[in-house]
Amino acid sequence: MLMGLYNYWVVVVLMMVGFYIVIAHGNLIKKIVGLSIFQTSVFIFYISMAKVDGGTAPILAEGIKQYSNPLPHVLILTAIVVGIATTALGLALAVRIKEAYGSIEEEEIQKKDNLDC
Amino acid sequence: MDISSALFLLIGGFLCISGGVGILRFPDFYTRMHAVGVTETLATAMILIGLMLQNPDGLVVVKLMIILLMTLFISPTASHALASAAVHNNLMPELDKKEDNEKETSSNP
Amino acid sequence: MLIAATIAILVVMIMAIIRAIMGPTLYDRILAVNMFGTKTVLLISLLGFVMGRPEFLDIAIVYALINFISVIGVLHYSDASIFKRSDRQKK
Amino acid sequence: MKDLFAVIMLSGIYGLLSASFFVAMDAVDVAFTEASVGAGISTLLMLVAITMTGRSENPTRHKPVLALAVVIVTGSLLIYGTLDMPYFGLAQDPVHLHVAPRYINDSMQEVGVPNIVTSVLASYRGFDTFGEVVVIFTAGMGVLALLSVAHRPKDTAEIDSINKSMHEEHLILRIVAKILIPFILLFALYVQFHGDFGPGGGFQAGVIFAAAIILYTMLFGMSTARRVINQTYIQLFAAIGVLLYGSVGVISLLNGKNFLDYSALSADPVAGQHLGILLIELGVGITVASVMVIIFFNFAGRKNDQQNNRE
Repeated sequence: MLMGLYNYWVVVVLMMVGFYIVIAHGNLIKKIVGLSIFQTSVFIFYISMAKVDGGTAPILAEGIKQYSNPLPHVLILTAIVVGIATTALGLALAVRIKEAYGSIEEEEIQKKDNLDC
Repeated sequence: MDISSALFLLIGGFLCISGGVGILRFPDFYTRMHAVGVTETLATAMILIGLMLQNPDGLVVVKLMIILLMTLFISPTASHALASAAVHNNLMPELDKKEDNEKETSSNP
Repeated sequence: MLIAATIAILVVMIMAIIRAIMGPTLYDRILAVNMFGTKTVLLISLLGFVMGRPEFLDIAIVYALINFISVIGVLHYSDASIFKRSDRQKK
Repeated sequence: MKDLFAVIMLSGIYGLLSASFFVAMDAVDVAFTEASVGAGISTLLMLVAITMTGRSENPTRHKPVLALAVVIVTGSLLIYGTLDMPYFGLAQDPVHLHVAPRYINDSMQEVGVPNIVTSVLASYRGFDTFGEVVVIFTAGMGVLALLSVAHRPKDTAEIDSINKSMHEEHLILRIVAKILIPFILLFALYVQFHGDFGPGGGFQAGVIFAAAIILYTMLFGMSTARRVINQTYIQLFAAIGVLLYGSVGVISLLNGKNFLDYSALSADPVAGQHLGILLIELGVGITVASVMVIIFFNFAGRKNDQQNNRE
């Protein structure tokens, strides 16, 4: 009866893909893409928890008894918009780093830092 | 009503699949775009009409009509923009593939 | 029949993803993404009917609009810029 | 994959896919948001960013064995942790037993809004949403601080000449856009005010509104858009949205109820709730739309500025 847990496994795999991109790649833009994959995996986790078998979307209508759980939806809805705002902030930082260092590769930035000291 | 709806949906599904085969199997960009551009609009229209016949009342049909109109406006325009961008940037059909690859790798902004 | 159409669309979406990954030129990728977006519009409207609550077609409308905007944006902010030539002529 | 452009295209597809997943999981409001954000705006912002930072990634020199090991260990630990989790989709899961039944059963009497997500978002959990709006506002201000360039007002005659020359080239795109943009704006307003009854609300409407303005900016040029939408006013609007939200809370404080308790706004508590939700959704919509426009304008303005400097 382990099959009932497959949604968590999908989430874990996605999360690890994002995590791997963040720690294994040196390019800042790619790190941000990785972060957004990680973020979306968390969204999927919450939304899949909210699903109830035989339930429908939590908008009240006549003749429907079973609704999915609305609370995770609220949390994720705001999280998505906040996520794009913070991603934009990250991208802005990357752009400024490119202007200041001439590169967005982690190793080259560190090299330049060491030269300056 | 049900039969006609099913017919429309089936035709739409078939057109979708043929477009998908086209985008995978055709040799160069322009032929692929031809495959997608031609099937996409018709398939969308077919499936949406099929859905309209499923539930012929009120707001749902109006919304489906809006989607249909939007698609009729948007997808040819997008195809046009894509094709003209490809032409402007000297992507040649098939024969000049080598030159085009060089351009791909060398063009860094 | 709804299920059959849904499955057809899912198959086509997989094909579009394959093209987006392989796609030798940039335009192939844009084309694949555009196609994927249109298929998503269809998928969402179909899913609404399959689940028996077809009131939520607003999402599909948003998709159709956003898809257009993102294609224009991609063309604008990439090497494939349709705006480049006019810049050059200006100079 | 070394080509960042392909990476971003694929992440756009990922956004589309996850949105269809949200529809399949009954989360229509979330799918709505993801549709307008994940597929459209975030792809665009990343594209603008890579045009400024370069399109290809350097090959990594060290082997990623250590990273892979860390990832596999963490992943297997997490999977081990899921073995105790409740099964997918059961109605008796602990998540569904606490607060949620109250929302589902009582929100119609207490708030009077059919869309439970909206009533939870705006009424029961108004505090959280206020926090989120402030975070969005702060992020917008951060982008503004990092990227803003003092732009010199250009000669209007020059703008007009550019416009004329471009008008001949992108005739079809521009005319279609001219037809579509009013519809998009109208649709954004529909989403804003229909949020009580169907999927939608301030967050989604704001993003759609901003998307329409972004479309205009891309097709008609930055300078024209700046003439239509004054940067100062947009910044002002971002603040006004947050202030509107906050002041609704303060008004209910002044009327002797708790912060953001809308039943203080009117004699009839349900009517008060309606008014309160309408007002704060409006605040959210204004803030989100103007922050998105600010972010996009600053990215695009930075890019134009770099190009001008290079010449």
